[in-house]
Amino acid sequence: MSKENKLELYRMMLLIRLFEEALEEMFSRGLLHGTMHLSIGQEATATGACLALEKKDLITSTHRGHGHCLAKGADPYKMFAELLGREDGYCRGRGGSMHIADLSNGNLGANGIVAGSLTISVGAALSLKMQKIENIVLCFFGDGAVNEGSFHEALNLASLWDLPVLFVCENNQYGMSMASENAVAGGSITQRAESYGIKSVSIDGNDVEEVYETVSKCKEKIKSSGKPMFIESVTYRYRGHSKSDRNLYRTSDEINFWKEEKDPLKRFIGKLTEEKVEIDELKKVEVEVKNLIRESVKKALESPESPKTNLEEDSYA
Amino acid sequence: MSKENKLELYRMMLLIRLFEEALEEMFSRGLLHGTMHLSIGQEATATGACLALEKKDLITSTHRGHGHCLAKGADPYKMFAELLGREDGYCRGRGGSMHIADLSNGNLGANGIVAGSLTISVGAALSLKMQKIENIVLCFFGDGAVNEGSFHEALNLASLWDLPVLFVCENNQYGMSMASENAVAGGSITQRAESYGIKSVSIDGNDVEEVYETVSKCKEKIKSSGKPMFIESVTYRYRGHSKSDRNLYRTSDEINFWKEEKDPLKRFIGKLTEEKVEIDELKKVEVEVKNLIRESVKKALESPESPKTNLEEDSYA
Amino acid sequence: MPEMTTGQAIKEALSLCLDSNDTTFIAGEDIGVYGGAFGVTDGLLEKYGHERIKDTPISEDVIAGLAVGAAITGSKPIVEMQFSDFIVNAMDPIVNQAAKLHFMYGGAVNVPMIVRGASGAGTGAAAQHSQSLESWFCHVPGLKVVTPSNPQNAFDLLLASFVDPNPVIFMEHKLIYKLKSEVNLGPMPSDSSELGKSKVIQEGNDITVVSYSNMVNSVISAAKEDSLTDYSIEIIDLLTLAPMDSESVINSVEKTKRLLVCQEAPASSSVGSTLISEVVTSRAFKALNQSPELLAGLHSPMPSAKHLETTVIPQEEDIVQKIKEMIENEQ
Amino acid sequence: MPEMTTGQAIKEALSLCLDSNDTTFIAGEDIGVYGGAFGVTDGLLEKYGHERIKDTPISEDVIAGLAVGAAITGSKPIVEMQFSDFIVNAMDPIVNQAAKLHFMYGGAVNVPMIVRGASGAGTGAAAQHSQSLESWFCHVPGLKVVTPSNPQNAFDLLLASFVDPNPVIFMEHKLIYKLKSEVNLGPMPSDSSELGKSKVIQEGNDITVVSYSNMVNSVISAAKEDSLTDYSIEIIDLLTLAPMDSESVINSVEKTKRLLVCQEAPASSSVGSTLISEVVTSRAFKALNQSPELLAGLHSPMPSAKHLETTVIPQEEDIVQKIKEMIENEQ
Ligand SMILES: Cc1ncc(C[n+]2csc(CCOP(=O)(O)OP(=O)(O)O)c2C)c(N)n1
Ligand SMILES: Cc1ncc(C[n+]2csc(CCOP(=O)(O)OP(=O)(O)O)c2C)c(N)n1
Ligand SMILES: [Mg+2]
Ligand SMILES: [Mg+2]
Repeated sequence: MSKENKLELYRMMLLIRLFEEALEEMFSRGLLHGTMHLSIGQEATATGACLALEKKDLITSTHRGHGHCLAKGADPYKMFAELLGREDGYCRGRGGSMHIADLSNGNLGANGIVAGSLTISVGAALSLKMQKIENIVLCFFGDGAVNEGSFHEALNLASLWDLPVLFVCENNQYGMSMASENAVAGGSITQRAESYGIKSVSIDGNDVEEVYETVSKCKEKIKSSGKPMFIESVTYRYRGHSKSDRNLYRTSDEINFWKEEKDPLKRFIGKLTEEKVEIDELKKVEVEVKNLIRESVKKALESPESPKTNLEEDSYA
Repeated sequence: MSKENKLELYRMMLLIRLFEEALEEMFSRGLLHGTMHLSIGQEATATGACLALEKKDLITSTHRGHGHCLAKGADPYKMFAELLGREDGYCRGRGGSMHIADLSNGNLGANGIVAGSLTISVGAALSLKMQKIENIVLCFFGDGAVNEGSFHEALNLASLWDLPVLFVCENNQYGMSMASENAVAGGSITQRAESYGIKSVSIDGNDVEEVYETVSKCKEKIKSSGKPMFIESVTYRYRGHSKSDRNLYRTSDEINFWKEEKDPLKRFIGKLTEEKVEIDELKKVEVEVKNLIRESVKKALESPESPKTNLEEDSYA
Repeated sequence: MPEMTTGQAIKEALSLCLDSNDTTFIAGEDIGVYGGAFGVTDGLLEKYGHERIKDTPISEDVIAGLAVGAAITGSKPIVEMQFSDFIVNAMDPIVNQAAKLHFMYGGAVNVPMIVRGASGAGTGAAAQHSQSLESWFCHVPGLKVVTPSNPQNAFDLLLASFVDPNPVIFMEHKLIYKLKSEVNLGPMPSDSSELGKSKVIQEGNDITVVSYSNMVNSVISAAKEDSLTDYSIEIIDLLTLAPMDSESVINSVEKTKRLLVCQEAPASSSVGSTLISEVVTSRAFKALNQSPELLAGLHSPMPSAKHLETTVIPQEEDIVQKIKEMIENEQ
Repeated sequence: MPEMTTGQAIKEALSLCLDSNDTTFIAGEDIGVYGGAFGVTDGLLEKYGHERIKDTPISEDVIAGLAVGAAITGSKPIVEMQFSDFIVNAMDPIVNQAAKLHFMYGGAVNVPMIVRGASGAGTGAAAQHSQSLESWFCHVPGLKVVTPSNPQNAFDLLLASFVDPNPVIFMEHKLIYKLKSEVNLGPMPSDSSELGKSKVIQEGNDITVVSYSNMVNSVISAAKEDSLTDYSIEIIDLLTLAPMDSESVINSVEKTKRLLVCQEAPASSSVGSTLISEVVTSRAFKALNQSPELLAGLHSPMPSAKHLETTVIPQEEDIVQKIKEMIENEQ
């Protein structure tokens, strides 16, 4: 991987981190209506996965989707605007945090329903196949989604029909308060995927390069074999599930362990420094990203509210 | 197994076969409203499984449930009456072929929804466990049900919570017109069950003794371990899926092969004869069963129609 | 014009859809070699092959979800729920996804898809295979709901649904499949303007009788009964339930001063209740010379026995009697 | 009497249910250590343990199916849909199983279970977390549907639902959870006769305003507005939607001659349309001195932005204005 490439991975992880920290701050200042789900700590998976894709590859995302969205190329300004209910928002204030889609960059949309995008990704992959478009659909979902009926039906069909889907399970070890090990009978998410005849691999989801390399390889394999594949990307969420979470289901030791020992950004900065990337270069990226966030927030706050159009008409195409 | 035991297995298989043949005839005479799903050819699974249970063990059944119902102890008269819409029918003419329940014998009911009884069986097993009743729930379903989301959610929970369910998949190799091998990605139903951490076994579902022995053993294991188990019972349906089936999805050679080489009744009669059970004894059973069917049909046809009560009131307990 | 059953007319429409758009496929259970549980897709597999006519495992959630994913990526899927009762297993993709994505994503995507299914009772299939669930979908903003009543309107409305850019729930009552008539197999329409239009089946001045789906056929027969020949009965077939053409009904009621609505589904939270509510909250309230009436299915699951099934569903004679009562009431 | 929020009142009722019946358990997502997404079950795990307070994986189909299986084998389950929107994933066990088994099996089984869920909008949770889907369940024979509006009736109605032998859909509007009032924590009732009874919140002679769930609270506030002090407004809270106490509304309308129904859900195939239909098809039709009105949510998915959300949901000022219009209209 070239240095530029690596700096791009760094830049994107940082962008996601700072984007969500900015959101947190806006929330605490009472600027945001509604809840939101932060992926702070999980940036490596979104970044590594999306940056390994081409623009025309598609993704489907989840309630915890800011990272996927940014990594697939979204404009942070339009995302902030969306969360603030502004006209320039991706959904003109109709979707909010859980429902940002960015079709121009191949993001078919976040989804508030756990496992809601799994069957959608299968349909999108069928479109690609029927239309002979040589791209793939990358479907993000959490460890909690693995126990929904939709997961089962989607994997079964994707495998039967040889559809170009890359299933990426972001196993952050909890579905809200439930530890994945208490929710997934049998204990292995990849073995479950294998039982549908889908090749599966489990990776360190906090190692952005490992994610990038694995997704790159899977993408090529899917294109050549025409068959779906499955990645379990093990990671960790630092923040509560959503804004109402008191974190009673886990220890602060556990959280701190991940923050200190396994943080994807820290680890990658360490690696880049080891590889003799100049501090200045990293600093330059940081300044650029901070500016981008600051400018985006400012512009979003100043942008006009989404007008009260005829919402009944807006409900139909 | 004692001879009496074996004769009981024989008697039950014959009862199921003749019951359904009688239904077929009634249908062709225009006496029945609605459709029905015949299990002719599959008698060994229902018989072996239910006769291995105690009366207080529970079963849940399917759209193809006449066999399960009879084997769990139902009165053929009341079943005929049900199909004819008579007051003495198990459901007073409200349920028909697909919805016969017989609580007094532990049959929680047939179900018109594919995989509809899987989650119900899990709940029933939880009742047993919470109420400290030492029985099991045997959940029948077809190979087609294996691809429904409910299957996934039910097996996951039964395994997580250590519930006393014996899942019995009657793999008659087709879900309506779809060959099981084209519907079950990965190709193995038992492997799928194993992926939830549920011990699974595949057996010859047309060998009534094998079914009986396997279910007996599983029942004991479930009682001692408290964990669910899974049996795939491979069998074959001779008749069309329902009355509208033209059998275009399979060859008559295939059907004839199963009828001639693998018929559960023929095979068991052969075995009993080998084991020197007297032809006369078998004949005696046959006469008894034929009489029972004849009398039951006659009585059912003569029994009063289910009265037009206030159906809106009947909708609530 | 060729004579054909509704089932065949739907098949002709499906063929036209498949011919007109390469990205169109049909997916569902037993729709291929089996030809569909009601024979509607019989022969399509031979004509279009496995790439376009896609048998699925028994898994309604992914059947519908598949359609959503295909629709937002430029395809025009048509999927089948073998009995519309099984749509209970596909409510998330239909209600939380298909219906909402266009609005929720600020107009960035369209979700042009059709979910077809066999609905209604009358065949003794009992409670889990006989429901008329169309009202649920009328309650969901973002969906269109269509219920044909005969071969011609089934053909026309399926094509209109196909060219509509929204998700359409297309409910085919089982008992209309075998109805036979001449059908004008017109070309693919250029837009979906046929959706949302009710049809006056018969003009009249004494009463407006509104219905939809197979119940329309009972109303038509009822109106021909000897005991009603003296009366001038206006019959309206709603055809599309969402959006509902209440305006035409309101106009009709202003003329006839009486309104009877007939449906197979139970009354509570239903199409019929909605129509009555829309009429009485409109200018037509003043025109009504008596209380409107709703003749609906009983609030009961569908029993299997024939004599009980007919107790639950309004029958021709019930309609006749109700019309008589209403007209004679105030004359 | 202790003062408490609706959330706490529901918890008290749940405790009483758990105390009164050993076979009762609560199952759902994050109801244990997390205490429920809205804190309703907070503390129950500590009190009753894992055998009775059962956290499930995210799998709504089996959560509801589990309840059905438990209910028909002598248990009294209470299960939670974290947001009632997720009930879309549990429609088969609720609609095809729970609602129908008693009837379908000829009365041989009862299905005493409660499905609770947080419904409604107002928190900016957007289209997939803000629906008011109660109308669907009113359309399904065999189900009862209950929608409390404050701490006291939430407590009372949950207990009544618990002793009812039928499956009950119990929809708790998110915005009522934090409403606070004194609550009379009465004992477990001996029967469920409280279900099916509406309540007159305020008597009046000029207009009958009917509502349910959180919208009742908007109506109560609206009626206190200065511009309405001259009018005598009768306010009715339906409380139970199935069976619906239309009779009381009909009596009220005979007195007031005017009917306004207010709800958050969209109008089509809804509770409000049904009520209006039931009133106008009754003897009260003659009493009405003007067309009844339905103030309902827009026919649109719920937007996330606050200013758009309030556009979709009828607001206090909309109710005030409508009441004024209706009363002044014909005076
Ligand atoms: C069908 C459905 N059930 C429940 C929820 C509520 N909910 C939202 S996110 C969540 C946890 C999801 O866990 P996981 O899939 O692991 O994703 P994570 O939040 O960890 O990213 C739950 C229970 C939902 N949105 N949709
Ligand atoms: C949810 C649902 N989907 C579809 C059907 C229609 N249907 C009834 S039986 C059947 C085939 C079931 O196959 P399988 O489970 O293998 O049982 P078998 O009929 O072979 O005994 C189908 C598709 C249904 N009843 N329920
Ligand atoms: Mg997770
Ligand atoms: Mg089968």
